Amino acid sequence: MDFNDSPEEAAFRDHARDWLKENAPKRDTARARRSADEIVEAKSWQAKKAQAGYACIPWPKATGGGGGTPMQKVIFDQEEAAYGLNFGIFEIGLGMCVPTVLAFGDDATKARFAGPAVRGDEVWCQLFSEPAAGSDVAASRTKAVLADDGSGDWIIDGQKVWTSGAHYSDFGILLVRTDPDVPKHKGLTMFWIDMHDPAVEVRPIHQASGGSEFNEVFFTGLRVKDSQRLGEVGKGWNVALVTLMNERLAVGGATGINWPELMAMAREIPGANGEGTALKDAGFREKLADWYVMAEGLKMTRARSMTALSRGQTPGPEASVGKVVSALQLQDMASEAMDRLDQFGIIDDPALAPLAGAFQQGYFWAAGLRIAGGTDEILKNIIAERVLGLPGDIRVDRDVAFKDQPRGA
Amino acid sequence: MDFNDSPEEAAFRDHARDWLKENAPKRDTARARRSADEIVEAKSWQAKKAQAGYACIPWPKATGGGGGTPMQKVIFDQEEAAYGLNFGIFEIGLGMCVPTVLAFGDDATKARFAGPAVRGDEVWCQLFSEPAAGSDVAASRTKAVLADDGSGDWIIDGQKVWTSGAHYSDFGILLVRTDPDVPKHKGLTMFWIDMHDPAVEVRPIHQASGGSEFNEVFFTGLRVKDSQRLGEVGKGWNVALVTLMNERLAVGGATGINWPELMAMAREIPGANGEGTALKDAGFREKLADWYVMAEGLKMTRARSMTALSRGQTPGPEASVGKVVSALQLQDMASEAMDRLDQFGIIDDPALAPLAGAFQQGYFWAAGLRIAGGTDEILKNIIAERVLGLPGDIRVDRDVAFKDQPRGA
Amino acid sequence: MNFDWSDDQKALKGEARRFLDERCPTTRVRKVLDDAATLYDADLWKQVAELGWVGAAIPEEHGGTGLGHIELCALAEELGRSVAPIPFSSTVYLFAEAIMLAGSEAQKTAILPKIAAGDLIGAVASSEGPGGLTPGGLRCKVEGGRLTGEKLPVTDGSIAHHAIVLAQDGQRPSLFLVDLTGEGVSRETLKTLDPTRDAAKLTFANALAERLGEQGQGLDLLQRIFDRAAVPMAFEQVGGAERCLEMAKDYAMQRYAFGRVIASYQAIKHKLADIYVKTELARSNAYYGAWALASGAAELPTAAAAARLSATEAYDFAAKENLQTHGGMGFTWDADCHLHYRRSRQLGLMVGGPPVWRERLIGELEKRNAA
Amino acid sequence: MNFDWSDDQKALKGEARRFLDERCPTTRVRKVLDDAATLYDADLWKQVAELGWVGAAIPEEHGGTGLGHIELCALAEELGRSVAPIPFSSTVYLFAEAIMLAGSEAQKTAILPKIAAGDLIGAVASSEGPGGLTPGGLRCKVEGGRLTGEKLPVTDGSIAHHAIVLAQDGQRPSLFLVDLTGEGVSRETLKTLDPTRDAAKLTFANALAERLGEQGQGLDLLQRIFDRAAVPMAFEQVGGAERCLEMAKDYAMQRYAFGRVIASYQAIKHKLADIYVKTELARSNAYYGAWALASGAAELPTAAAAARLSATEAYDFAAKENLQTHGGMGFTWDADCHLHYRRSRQLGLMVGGPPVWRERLIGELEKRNAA
Repeated sequence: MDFNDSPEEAAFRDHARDWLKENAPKRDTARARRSADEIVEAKSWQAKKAQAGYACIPWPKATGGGGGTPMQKVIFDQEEAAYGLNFGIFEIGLGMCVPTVLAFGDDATKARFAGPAVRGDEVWCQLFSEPAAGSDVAASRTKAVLADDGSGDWIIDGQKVWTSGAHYSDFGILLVRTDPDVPKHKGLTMFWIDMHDPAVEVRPIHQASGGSEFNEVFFTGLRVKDSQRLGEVGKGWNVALVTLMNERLAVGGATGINWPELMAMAREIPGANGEGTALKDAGFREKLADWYVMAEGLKMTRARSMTALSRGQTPGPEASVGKVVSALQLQDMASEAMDRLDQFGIIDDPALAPLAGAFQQGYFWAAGLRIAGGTDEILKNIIAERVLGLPGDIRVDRDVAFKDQPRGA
Repeated sequence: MDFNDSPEEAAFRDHARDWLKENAPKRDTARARRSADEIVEAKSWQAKKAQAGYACIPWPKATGGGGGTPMQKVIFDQEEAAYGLNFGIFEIGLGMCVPTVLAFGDDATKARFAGPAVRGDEVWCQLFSEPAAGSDVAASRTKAVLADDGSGDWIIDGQKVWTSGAHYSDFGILLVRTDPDVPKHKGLTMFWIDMHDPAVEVRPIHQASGGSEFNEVFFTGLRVKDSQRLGEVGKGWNVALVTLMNERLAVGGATGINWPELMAMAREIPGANGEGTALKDAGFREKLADWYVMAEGLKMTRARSMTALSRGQTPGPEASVGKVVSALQLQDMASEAMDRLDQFGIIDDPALAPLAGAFQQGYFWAAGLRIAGGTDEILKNIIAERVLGLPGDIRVDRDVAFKDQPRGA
Repeated sequence: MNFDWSDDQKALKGEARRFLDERCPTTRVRKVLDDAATLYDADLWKQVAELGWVGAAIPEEHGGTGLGHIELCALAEELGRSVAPIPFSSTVYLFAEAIMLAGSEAQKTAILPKIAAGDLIGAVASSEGPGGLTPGGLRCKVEGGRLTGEKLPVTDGSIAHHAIVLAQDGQRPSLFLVDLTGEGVSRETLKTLDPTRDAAKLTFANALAERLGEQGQGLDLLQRIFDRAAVPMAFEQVGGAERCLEMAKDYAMQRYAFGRVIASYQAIKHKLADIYVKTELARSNAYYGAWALASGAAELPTAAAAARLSATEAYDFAAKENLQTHGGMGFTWDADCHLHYRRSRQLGLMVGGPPVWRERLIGELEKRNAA
Repeated sequence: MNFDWSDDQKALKGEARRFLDERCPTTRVRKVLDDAATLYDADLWKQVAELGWVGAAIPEEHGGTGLGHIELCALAEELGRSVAPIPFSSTVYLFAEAIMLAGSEAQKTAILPKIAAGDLIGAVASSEGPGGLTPGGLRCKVEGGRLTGEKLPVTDGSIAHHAIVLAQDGQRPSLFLVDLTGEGVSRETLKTLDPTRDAAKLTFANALAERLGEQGQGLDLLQRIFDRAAVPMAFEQVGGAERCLEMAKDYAMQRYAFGRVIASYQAIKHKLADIYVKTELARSNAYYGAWALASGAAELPTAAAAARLSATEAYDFAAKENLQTHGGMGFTWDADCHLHYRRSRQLGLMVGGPPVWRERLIGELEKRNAA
């Protein structure tokens, strides 16, 4: 039991390290995330990696990928992380959307999209969630009907929500309802769409936190060719399942605060009894210890999953514990840190608040993280059902035509 | 907002206090609970109270009760508590069983049983739970069939479990299945039975804790008269609901450890960092504070319920929060106290362990308390459904004949 | 036993709720939230003063309505429910209480009637930096009747006319009354997690300061003021928690997932039951605090601490799980969940966070046990 | 990256499980539980010694099998799963480790082969009373090679042949090796929460004591021994937690309430998911501990503390919620739930409870941070 690379892995790591040293651009991380410049920079770096075979490492070379192994991707990511170059804008496209296109598109479609996506020329987004279809994505109402001109084209109307990157994406995969007269899982179909079509309108969502990292996307008479269909008509749910399987892995752990930062803060503020620092305060020490243990547990769990990859296996069910633990832990840590800051804890001005307001931001970020990519409750259901094999919840919607299902406002 | 008696209540309290001073027996509380002597002593004290009108205070005088108010009972109980005379053996009978008999029995039955029960001459137990019918009491399988001699008598076979006081009880109320061909809530009937009948066998349950405070009760061809029936044939569930409504109130809060005891212990053992005492240990102080707040919250919630009684109203839904909070709290407190005792915490010899082993006993007692009289999970369902008005769980057993229901081993 | 609202108090609460439902819907709260230049709802403040709420616990001889502290708590619960964006807690629970507790007759006569009329907003300024107050950490000082130093955050510091300031005063700290409109006072509005309530940094440079209460008794007086304020604040928190439970329930009853309302899933049912349990415990502890405050009981320090801890726990939990129950919808600006998510932290930190109150509670219990 | 069992280790675990399923069903555990005169399962002890488990981490030159610590951890997980009533933790994780860590060559040669053969049961005696160990609280002392004082509880103290005892030794405590069959030693079996494991009070009256390790290094050595023992103990706890999850799942899948299996209710599903999550985190932390132990890494103190805290949390929780899932059935003596409810506390306290380990963890992290 060790953390060592195999000889092959070590050789790959050496090469990756040398290449990065030579090629990695200097990056001003203080600059605003996802600004226009940032996107240009990200695309240029992606192109460079693609040329060297370091983009989409496990994908076949024919697609433009590296023809390598999942473990090689992990190793490259580790080395790349040191340069602060983990641009997020390709994650959803290359992690979820394009693999779906590759799995369900025809040969022409695959040939058209794989290369530009790998090189970062084109960015993709995923259009599944709707206002009334969050945890229950199969309840999507955005509808597609065949155009009445006999062209075989589809006309799409409706709304999607919580779309990351819709405003800088070139294409998207879109789940729509093509038949409301059959039970809900059976009337869905998947398409790829052009996000620059004027019938597509992207509006940023004003989040509870005040920020706007996600979008609503509206479709008004959007016309798509039948050749844009991914999978059969009415089989959209099966296509979506393939996409979603990747999502749970992609959302990953909490970010924003880690325990060394907490420890640093604890060293700087007075203890609750007015003596010493909070770090010397046994009440806070015990909480710090518990958080450390949880964070280490998650880190070592990732090491187990990587071991599976390194051995050429699929990571086991332990990979599913990440977000359900880390999101709530982040909320607790942020709240507790504010408590220890006492009256001062309410201040969220980055110029005044400890760690530039990381606790106050983390308190909101955690609230979102507990919902995004599967709520705490849905993730526990998934662990109970898929990992432990317990029965599914009783379903009342399996055999009812979608149009006859009860629904909210 | 105050804790004062109304003038009438104050007058009643004075009388009760005077009477207790005059009449309360001295009790050796060190003696084993519920030993034979204890039962004799309890019965004699109950008789004395009955004579003075202090037994079953809110019951009509015609039944042998005091003809008073629920609040007067609360006041008497408070005053009586100071003498260590709160004998538990009548609680289930007078709290749940006899009220059921009074509500559903015919006049002869009521006349026969009320007086002796109030005077403590006869003790009652409740026979509802079965091995395969715990939270779901309506799944009872113990069956009663009409005797084939045309007498109208019923013959009962089956088993009940978790019966408190079955070994010293004279009578019991028994829920049985009289029709397995209808859905489960519709095929039940309630009877009162003679616990001294040779067809009734009582066996103590060996509990996980090692103790034996509960019993299994077996019925082998027990013959009862149709006049022993309480309520109509097939309406036993409605009768049981009346009994159970009283149970949730009767189980009450946790006992065994309170926070002053914890504080006393904390004063005596070293802190986790090897300095001072655990009471000076901020980690434990914070937990003590949280437990104190919870315990005070429960105490003050009881004061709110008593206020409703004092005003002649029914206590509000806040009365339902008691056990769901206190049982888990007891388990946490016991565990945490053992943790603070460190290696020594495993010792449960009353001669050596702090507070005569109260923490170790409490750890087991809490495990039972989280289950008895409604598990944590059932109680939360009850709060969600009856207090908050949320929908019931989906029921698959409503319309299926009992004999066709799926069931475990 | 009379441990609940009286009929009159219930009627008062009912009136308050009707008034606030009409005059303080969340659309009004959002005006303060969205407009950085609007630091509180001045119209609403005027109206509640006219209704006599601001002076509810101020004796009639000083211009108040003399209703009493129980009635003040009843109003507080309704204000908390409606997330009212007015300087009530600072002015009424803290500032006015401080004047009543420690002020000279002259100070009372000069100030209390103005408060009751809604003409004077007051603040109490104690914090100077991260972490709990410590005598050693206090850098504000008064020499020769002049105050120098910085205080932050000061709730309603941008809009208050007067502040009571904790400052070094020779050997030990005292409280001082400072006219914030006078010379030597500058203010800077702070960015906080809850923009529906004002907070400021106050900087004093030789500002005139008038001692309040005895010299050297500042920390002790401040603690007694915080004890008194913690009780109506706990009612605000209970009111907020109850509102969160209602919001979560209403949403869960109409939101469908997998063909049925999410309120029919045990994960949601038990979550709401947990909110209910915490809220009822907090309510019971708050009642006890109200009794102790109104009756002048010696138990006030422990009763106030229990009320505060219980209410902070309940409102924080209710606000978090209400947002969670709303799912993605709850994480939008348009949903009202974040108003409570913000206010619960504002109320939970304003007179000190749970760690210092736990310590205070156990310290008091130790004293009582030793006595 | 190779952070998991190797194929050989998996095979060893599989063999161990098959052996224990057959030779250590809970009916055998109950023999020790029910019979106060039977303090451990002597047959099983003999068998596991013959299989080489007792000497798994003892080098071949000292009579062991020299498999190593990772393999010992693999066996520990299986022993924990089966609630084995044998003096494995005391003899193997603590006593043998202590000899290997601090013993002279002569001590190693004299003792280790007997341990490996299953002929010597060993105990480590540190606690003298309630609460964590403190240098000041230590009353056992050695003068002129003779030990006087009391130790309790000592796991397997009634059945051990030798004990390593922490005692005052001039200025600072040392560890001492004591033959418990010699003169001046009396023992009294203690009543504990887990009667499937022995614990005793040892009383020493001028008993012969041979110093183990350097003089005055007793507390430091003991801590290092505890660090080493905490890792395989964490694997026992993980094994126990996993077994609880299986029991809870099996019961929930066949127990009906309201016409369907209770495993179909979210309250139960999410409870079992919670057990799973805690158990997997504990397993990951335990793996890291195993790596640190086997590789002699400087991170052992923090890795051991994290493994212990995580595993204690997981097993305690799993044992409690397994019993709860079983409902009334779980609260009977006949159901096996209480075996884990007892053992989880025994393992969680034996080398010190969570508070002292949390303190140790943070203390080590502070040192590392300062360095």
